[in-house]
Amino acid sequence: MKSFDEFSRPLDRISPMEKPFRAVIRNWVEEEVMPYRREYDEDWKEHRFIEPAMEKLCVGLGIQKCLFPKAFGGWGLGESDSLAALTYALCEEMARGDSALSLANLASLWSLTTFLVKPNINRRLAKEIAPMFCDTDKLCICCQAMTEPQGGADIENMGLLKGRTLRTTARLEGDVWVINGHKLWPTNSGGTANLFGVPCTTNPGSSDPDDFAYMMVPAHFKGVTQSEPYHKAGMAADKNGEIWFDNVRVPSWYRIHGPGKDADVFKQLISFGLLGSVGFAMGAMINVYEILYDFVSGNTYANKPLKENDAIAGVIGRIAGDIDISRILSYELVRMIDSREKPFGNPLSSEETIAKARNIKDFVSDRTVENIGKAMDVMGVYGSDRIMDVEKHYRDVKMIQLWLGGKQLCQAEAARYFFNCETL
Amino acid sequence: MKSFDEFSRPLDRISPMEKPFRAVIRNWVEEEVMPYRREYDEDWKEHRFIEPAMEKLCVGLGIQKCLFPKAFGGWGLGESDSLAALTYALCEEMARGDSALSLANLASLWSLTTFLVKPNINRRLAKEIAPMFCDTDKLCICCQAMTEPQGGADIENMGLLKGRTLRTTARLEGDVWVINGHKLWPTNSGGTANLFGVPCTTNPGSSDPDDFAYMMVPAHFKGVTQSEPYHKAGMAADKNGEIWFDNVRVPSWYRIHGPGKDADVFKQLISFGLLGSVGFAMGAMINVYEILYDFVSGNTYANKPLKENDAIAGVIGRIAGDIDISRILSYELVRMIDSREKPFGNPLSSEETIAKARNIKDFVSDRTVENIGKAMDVMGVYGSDRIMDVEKHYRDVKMIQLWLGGKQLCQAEAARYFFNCETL
Amino acid sequence: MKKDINQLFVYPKSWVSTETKEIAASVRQWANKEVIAKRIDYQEDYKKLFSEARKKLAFDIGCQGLMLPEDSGGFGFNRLTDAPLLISILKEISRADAGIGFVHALEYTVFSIFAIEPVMNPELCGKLAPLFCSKTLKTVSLILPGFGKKGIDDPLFEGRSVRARIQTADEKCMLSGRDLRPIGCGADAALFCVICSDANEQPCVALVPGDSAGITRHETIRKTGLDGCDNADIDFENVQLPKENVITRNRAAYELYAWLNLLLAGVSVGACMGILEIVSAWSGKRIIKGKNLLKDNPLCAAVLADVYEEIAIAWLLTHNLANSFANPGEWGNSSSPLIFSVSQMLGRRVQESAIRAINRTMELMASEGYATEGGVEKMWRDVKTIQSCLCGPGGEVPTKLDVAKCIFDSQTI
Amino acid sequence: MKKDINQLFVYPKSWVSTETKEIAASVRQWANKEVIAKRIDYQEDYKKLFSEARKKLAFDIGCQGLMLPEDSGGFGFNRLTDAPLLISILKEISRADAGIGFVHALEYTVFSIFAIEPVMNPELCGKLAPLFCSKTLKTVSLILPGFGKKGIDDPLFEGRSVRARIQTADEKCMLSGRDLRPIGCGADAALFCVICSDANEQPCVALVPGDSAGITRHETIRKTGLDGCDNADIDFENVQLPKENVITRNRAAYELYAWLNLLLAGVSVGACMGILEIVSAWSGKRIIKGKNLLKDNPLCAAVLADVYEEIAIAWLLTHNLANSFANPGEWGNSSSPLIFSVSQMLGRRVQESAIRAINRTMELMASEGYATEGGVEKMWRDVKTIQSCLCGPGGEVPTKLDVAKCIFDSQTI
Repeated sequence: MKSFDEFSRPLDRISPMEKPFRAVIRNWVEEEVMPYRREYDEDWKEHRFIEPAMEKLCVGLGIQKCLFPKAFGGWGLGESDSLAALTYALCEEMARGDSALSLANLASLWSLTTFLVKPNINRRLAKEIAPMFCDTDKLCICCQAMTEPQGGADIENMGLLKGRTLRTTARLEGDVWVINGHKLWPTNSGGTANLFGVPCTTNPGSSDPDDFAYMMVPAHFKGVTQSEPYHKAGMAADKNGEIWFDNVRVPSWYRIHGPGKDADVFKQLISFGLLGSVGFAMGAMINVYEILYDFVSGNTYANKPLKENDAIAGVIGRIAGDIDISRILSYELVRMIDSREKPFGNPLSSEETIAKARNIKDFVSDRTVENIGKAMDVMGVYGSDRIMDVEKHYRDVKMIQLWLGGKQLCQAEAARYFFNCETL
Repeated sequence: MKSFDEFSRPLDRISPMEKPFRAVIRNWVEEEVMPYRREYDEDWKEHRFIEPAMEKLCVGLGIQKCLFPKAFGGWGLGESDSLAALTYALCEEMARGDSALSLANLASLWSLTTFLVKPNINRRLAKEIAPMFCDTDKLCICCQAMTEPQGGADIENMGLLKGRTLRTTARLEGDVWVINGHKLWPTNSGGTANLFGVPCTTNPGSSDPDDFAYMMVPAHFKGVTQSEPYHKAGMAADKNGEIWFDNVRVPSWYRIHGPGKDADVFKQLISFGLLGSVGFAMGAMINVYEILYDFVSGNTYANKPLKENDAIAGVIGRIAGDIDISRILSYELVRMIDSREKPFGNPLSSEETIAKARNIKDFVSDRTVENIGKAMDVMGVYGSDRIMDVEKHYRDVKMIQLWLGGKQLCQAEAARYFFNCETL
Repeated sequence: MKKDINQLFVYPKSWVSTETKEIAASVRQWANKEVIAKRIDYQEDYKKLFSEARKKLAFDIGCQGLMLPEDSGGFGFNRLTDAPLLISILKEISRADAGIGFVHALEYTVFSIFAIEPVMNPELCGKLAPLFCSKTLKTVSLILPGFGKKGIDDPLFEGRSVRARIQTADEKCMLSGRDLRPIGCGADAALFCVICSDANEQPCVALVPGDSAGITRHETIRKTGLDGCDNADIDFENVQLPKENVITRNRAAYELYAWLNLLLAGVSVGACMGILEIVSAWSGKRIIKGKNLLKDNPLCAAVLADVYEEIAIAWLLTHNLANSFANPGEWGNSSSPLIFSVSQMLGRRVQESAIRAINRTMELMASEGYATEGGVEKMWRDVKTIQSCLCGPGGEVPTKLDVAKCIFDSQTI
Repeated sequence: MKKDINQLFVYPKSWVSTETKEIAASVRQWANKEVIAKRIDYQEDYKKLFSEARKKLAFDIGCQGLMLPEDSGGFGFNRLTDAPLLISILKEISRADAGIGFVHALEYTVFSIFAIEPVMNPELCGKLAPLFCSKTLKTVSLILPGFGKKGIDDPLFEGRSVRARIQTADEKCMLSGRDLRPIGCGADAALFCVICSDANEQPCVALVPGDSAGITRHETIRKTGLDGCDNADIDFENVQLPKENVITRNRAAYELYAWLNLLLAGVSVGACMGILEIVSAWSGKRIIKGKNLLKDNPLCAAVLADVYEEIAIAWLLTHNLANSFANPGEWGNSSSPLIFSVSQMLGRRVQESAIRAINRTMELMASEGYATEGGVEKMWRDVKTIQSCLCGPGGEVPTKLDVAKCIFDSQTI
C-alpha cells in the first residue's frame, strides 16, 4: 500500500469536489494542528492553541459559512447532493489531526443542519442567522444543547421516549418564546458557543411530537448562562459545561419549523451525529495507522522489524484490516444520508436509517477503541507516551463510543428495528 | 424490518436481473432443499437426497451452463458486467438452504472461471468442454483440485510461495501433457466430479510463474482415480476425498492459457473463492436470523418474549447488526470484482484486491462463526437440536473460516499489503 | 505430546489428593486403552464402542455410583471435599470422550443434592442407589427451568419458566408437565431429576424413576454432539411419587445449577486436554511454507499459545470452583446466592474458553480439524452442545442477571 | 456500595492470613481518609496531595521498605509466603490511587530478586535498604529489555533486545546504554534495576543507585496515566558499579518478569475495586427511560454483571498467581520457564480483564465516566498505561511466544 489514501473508498461515486476539499483540509491540519496538538491537553480551559487553529479553519477557510445558502453569503452545501460525503471527508481529515477539533467544528454545523439542509431549509431563519456566520471575520460557533441533567441519553432515545422526559420548556407569549431549562455537557458549551440549538417541550411530560420544539437561541440573549468547562480524559478541543436558560425570550420564528416537523428534523440530527462520529473515529484510526506503520518498520523484535514477525504481522494486519472494513462501512453511512432524497434512499428519520446508522456507528467506534488500544500495546512502553501521538487518540476516541446514547442505545435501536421489538 | 431482504444492499447498483434470478433460486430452495436438508447429514456418502436437488438446479434450471458463451449453448454470464453480483446472489440464496450445496455448485463453476470469464476466455477450450455441461440432460460437475497432501494452504499462498511447493507435475510430450500427482480435499472430489481443474508445475521447485500450469482434466481419463469421501463435522453436500493422477494424458490445449497467464488467472481464482465464501456465510446467517426471529418472538424469559428483554435484545441486536455489516462488506467485495475491468477497478490478481478481499472474507466468516454460535446459545437446550436448523449452519460455516488458507493466511496477506511486509 | 499434560498446568497441587491422583491415573489408563488407542475404530463404530468403553469405566473402574454412600452400595465419595476428585475424574474421562464424561456429570450433579454430606438423605439413597450400583449402564436426566411460551404465565425460577408442576395430597405427590426438554439423556434415563413448582409456585426438586407410570418419552433428538447420549423430550402425566422423592429443601434447585456448572466445566476442560495433545502432536509434524514446522512459525505458535492459554485458564477456574465446593467455610456455601451466581459465571467462562480453544485449534488444523478422523471435530461438537445446554433462555443473559441481582441488588430484572 | 467489597469475591480465604487482613485494613483506612474522602480536592491539586498521601502511606503505615529484611531496617515481609500480603496491600492502595500502587509495585518487584528468601542477599540489602528505610519518599525504576532498532543486532533476552551492556574488570563493573525507556519512575528513581547483557551476551541484572556518576535523565515524559509517577529515558555512560550490584544468578531476569506481572496485577485489580464501588453507587442512583434505576434495567444490569465478572476473574487469577509464588513446591518456582510464561500470561489476562471492566463501566456511565470528577477516567488511564508497559515489543506477541516455547517446544521464534 502506497499511502493511507488506499483504504477502501467508493471511488466511482465520490464527488469531484472531494479531492481538492480534502487537500485543503489536510494542508490546514499539517500546518495548524500537527505542530501544536501535543499541547492541547493542557489547553483544555484556555484554548490558546486551539482557538486560533479553529479560527483559521472556520473564518480563514470559511468553513463556518458552508451550510448557508449562497444567497445569504454561504457556500450552499446544505443544498448539495454530496453534503454527507463532504462532511464525512471534513470530519475524517480533521480528526486525523485531532478528533476534538473535528467534533467542535461538526457540532457547530450540526445544529445548523436543522434549518439549512434540504429539504428542510427555513430561509427566513437562515437569513436572520447568516450574518453571524457569513458576514464576519470572527469565529462563530454553534452548540446543540441537547442533554439534560436527568436521564443522560434519554433525549436521543426518540424512538421510545418521544421527548417525554424533556424538562426544558418553551412557552409562547405573543410573538416570543420564553425558554427555561438546564442543559448539560453539549459540545461547544463551557463558554464557546455564540448560538444554541435547544430541544425543548411546549408541554412537559407529553410524548406528542407536536409538543416537541427546537429553538435557536443566541448566547448573548438575556437569561443565558454558561458554566466553566469540565475537565475530561481527552477531547480537550471540545469544551463541555452546563447551560441555564432562565426566562430567555426569543422571537417566535427562532423555532426552526414548528409542531411535528421539529421532532422529525431532530431525529434526522441523530443521523448526522452518527456520520460525524464515524468520521472522527476513522480519522483517528488512519492517523494511528500512519504512526504504527513507521513504528513497526523501524523497531525490532528478535532483531527483525516488528512487521516482519509473522505473529506481530497478524496483530497489525488485523488492525489495518479493521480500518479498511470500517472505512467501507463509513462510506455506506455516507451513501445512506446522501441518498435520502433519491430513488433508493430512505428518509433520515426512518427507523431503518436510524437503526442501520446506529449499528454502523456502534461497530466502528468499538473497533476504533479496541484497535487504538491494541496499537498502544504493540508500542509497549512507548504506547502511553504523548510524543507518539497514539495515546491521545486513545483517550479521545473513547468519547465517540459513549455519546449519542452510547452503546446501549445503539444496541436497543438495532434490536428494535431488526426484531420489531415493541417495549424496548 | 419487514423481511430479511431489508438487510443492506446497494439497491442503486444492483442489476435488474438480480431480483428475478434470486426469486428462481429461492423458489428452488423452498421446494428442493428446505424439506430435505435435515437428512443431509446422514446422506454424506450416498447423496441420495443431495444429488437430485443439485440436478434440478444445475440441469433443470440450467445453472451448470451459465458461464459458457452463448455461442456454445451457455448463458454467457462469463461475459456479464454483473458476474460477481449474480454469483454472489446465487451463493447466498442457496446457502440460506444449505451452504454445502451452495459450495458444491460454486466450486463446480469456480474452476471454469479460469477460461470462461472475460478477459480470460479461451474459446477453443470453451468449445471443447461446453458439450459436457450445455448439451446434456445429466448433472456435470467440475472440481478445482488444488490442495496437496503436504503443506495444506501453501498452494493458496501464491504471494509468497509462487507455486514453489507444488508437487503435481505436467510434462509435455508432443501434443500431450502428462500429469502426475496427488491432490487432497477439494470440493466435489470423493467421486462427484466429471472434470478437474488442476494446478501443477512444469518444473518442480520453481517459483517462476511461467512454470505454473493449470490443466483441465476430465475425470474419466485414464490414470485418474478418486477415493471415497471423508466424513466431516458438516457440509455433507460437499464430498471431499483424494485424487491421484497417474500418467494422465490430456491434449495440450487443455492447459487453460499458457506460461505466465495460468499463474495470473489462478490468483484471480482466489478472489472468486473469497466471493463465494462470503456468499455462503451470508446465506447461512440470514437463515439463522429468520429462525432466531421466530424463536425470540415466541419463547419467553420472565414471561416476556425473549426479544422484549432489554439484555437479550442487546445480544440478538448485535447478531442482526453484524449480519447487516457483513452484508455491506460482502457487496463491497462484489463491487471490487465486478469493477475489475472498469475505470475505478483493479485487476483481480493485484495485491490490493487480494488483500482486501481476504480481509473481508476473514472478517465475515469470523462474524458468522461467532454469531451462529451465539444464536445457538440464545436457544439454550434447543440450540443443538437439528430440528431448529441452526446447529447445522454452525457445523457448516466453520469450514468457510478454515478453507482457502484459513485465518492465518488471510492475516498474513492483509499485513503484507497494508504494511508492505517483505518476508512474511 | 512429549510432556505429561498434567505438568503443563499451574494450580495448587495440594488441591488434588493422592487418592484422587490414583483414581485419575486408572481412568487415564482406561482412556488410553479403550478409546484413544482405538480412535479410528471408535469413530467408525461409535455406538457400539461407546457403550463398551462406558461399561468398562462404569464397572471395572467403578465410575457409576462412585459418589453414592458406601452403605448404599456406592464407593462413598460423597463428601463435599470430594468435589476435586469428581472433576479430576470427569476430566480424565472427557479427555477421551466428552459424551461419557457428560453422562457421569449429570449423574453426579443429581446425586449431589441428596447423596452428599451434609445434605445426605439416607432414605432416598437407599431407594435410588441400587439402580446405579447394579452392573447395568444407567443414565440420569436433568430437567431445568427454561423457556416459556408467549402468552403463558409460568411460575418462575430466577426468571426461567418452571413448566413442571407438583401437587401434593396426603403422602403422595403428582408430577405433570409437557414437552419438557432435559439437559440430556432423556431417552434412556433411569432417573429423572426435575425442578418443578409446588402449589405456592416455589421451586422444588422431584426425583422420578424412569419406569414410573405416566412418563412419555418423545422421539430421540438428533443433535450437534454428545452422540452417545440420547436425549428426548418428556411428558409427565400425573406421575405419582412418594413424598420423599420431592426435595423441598430451601435452595436445592440452586445447588443443582452450581453443581451442574462445576461438573460440566470438568467435562469440557477434559475434552480440551485431549485437544491439546492432538494439536501439540500435529503442530510438531506439520510443515508449512515448504520448510518449517508449524509450531516454529511465530503466527502459528501464537495461536498454539492461545489454545493453551484458554485451556489453562479454564483448568484453573474449574479447580478453583471445585475447591470452593470442597471448602464452603472458606468460599461460601454452594447454595448461597453468591456461589449460585459465581458458579454459573465461572461455568460459562470455562465453556467459552473451551470453545475458543477448540475453535483456534481448528483454525490451525484446517481440514484436519474438521474431518472426523482428526478427532477434533467431535470434541468441538460435544463442547458446543454442552455450552448451549448450560445457557438459559437468551444465552448468557440469565446468568448475568443472576450476578447483577446478587452483586448490585438489581431488582425487577 | 452497601456490601463490603471483599465479601463479593470468591477465593480461598485461607490464602489471606489474619496478619495480612489487619495490614490491608489499615491501608484501607488510609485510602478512605487520605484519598477517597478528598476525591475532588485530590483531583484538582493532584501533585501535592498525591505526595502527601504517599508519605502517610509510606511512613505512617510503613509501605515503603515493607519487604526489606528487618535487620536492614525494613518490616521483614520478605518471604515468598508474603506474596499474598503484597498483592493484598497493593490492591488496597490502588483502590484509591493506582499511581501510588504502581510506585510500590516497582519497588517490591525489584526487591524480590535480592531481598526475599531464599535468594536474599544480605550484602546488597545492607547497602540498598537504608535508602528506603529513611523517612524520605523514594522510587525505584525498572529497565527491561524491549525494542531494538532496525539494522542493529542486539543481544536478545527471549527475543527482546537487551540494550544495556555490562563490562566487568577486576572488582568493578561498567554499565552503558543509551535512550533506555524504564517501565516507570525514571525521572526520580533512587535505584535503577536494569536487565543488561554481559560480555557473553547473557542477561544479568544491575542495581544502580540513582545518584551514580554517568547517569543522564532525559526530560520527563508526558503520558496517558500514572500522573504522579514521573518517568524519563535514561542514559548510562560507563556507570561504575561494585561487582555485587550485578546479579548474575541464573534466571534472575525471569523472576523480575514474573514478579512484575504479579504485582501489577494486584495494582490493576485494586483499581477495579475502586471502579466497582463507583459504578455500583452510580447505578443505584441514576434513572433512565424517565423511570427506572439503571441497575434495574436488564441491559444495564447485564453490563454491570460484565464489569463484576471481569474483576472477579482478575481477582481470582491474581490470588492464584500469588499463591503460586508463595508455594513454589506446589506450583513450580517463580524462575522456572513454566511460571515465567504463565505469570506473563495470567498477568496479561488480568490487565485485559481490568481494562475491559473499566471500559464497560465507562460505557454505562458515559460522560460521567469520561469526566475527571467521576473518578473513573483516571483509573482507566492508569490501568491502560500499566497494560501497555507490560506488553513487550509487538504487544501480546512476546508473551505468547514465551508460552509456545515452554509448552509446545517451539523453536526459532
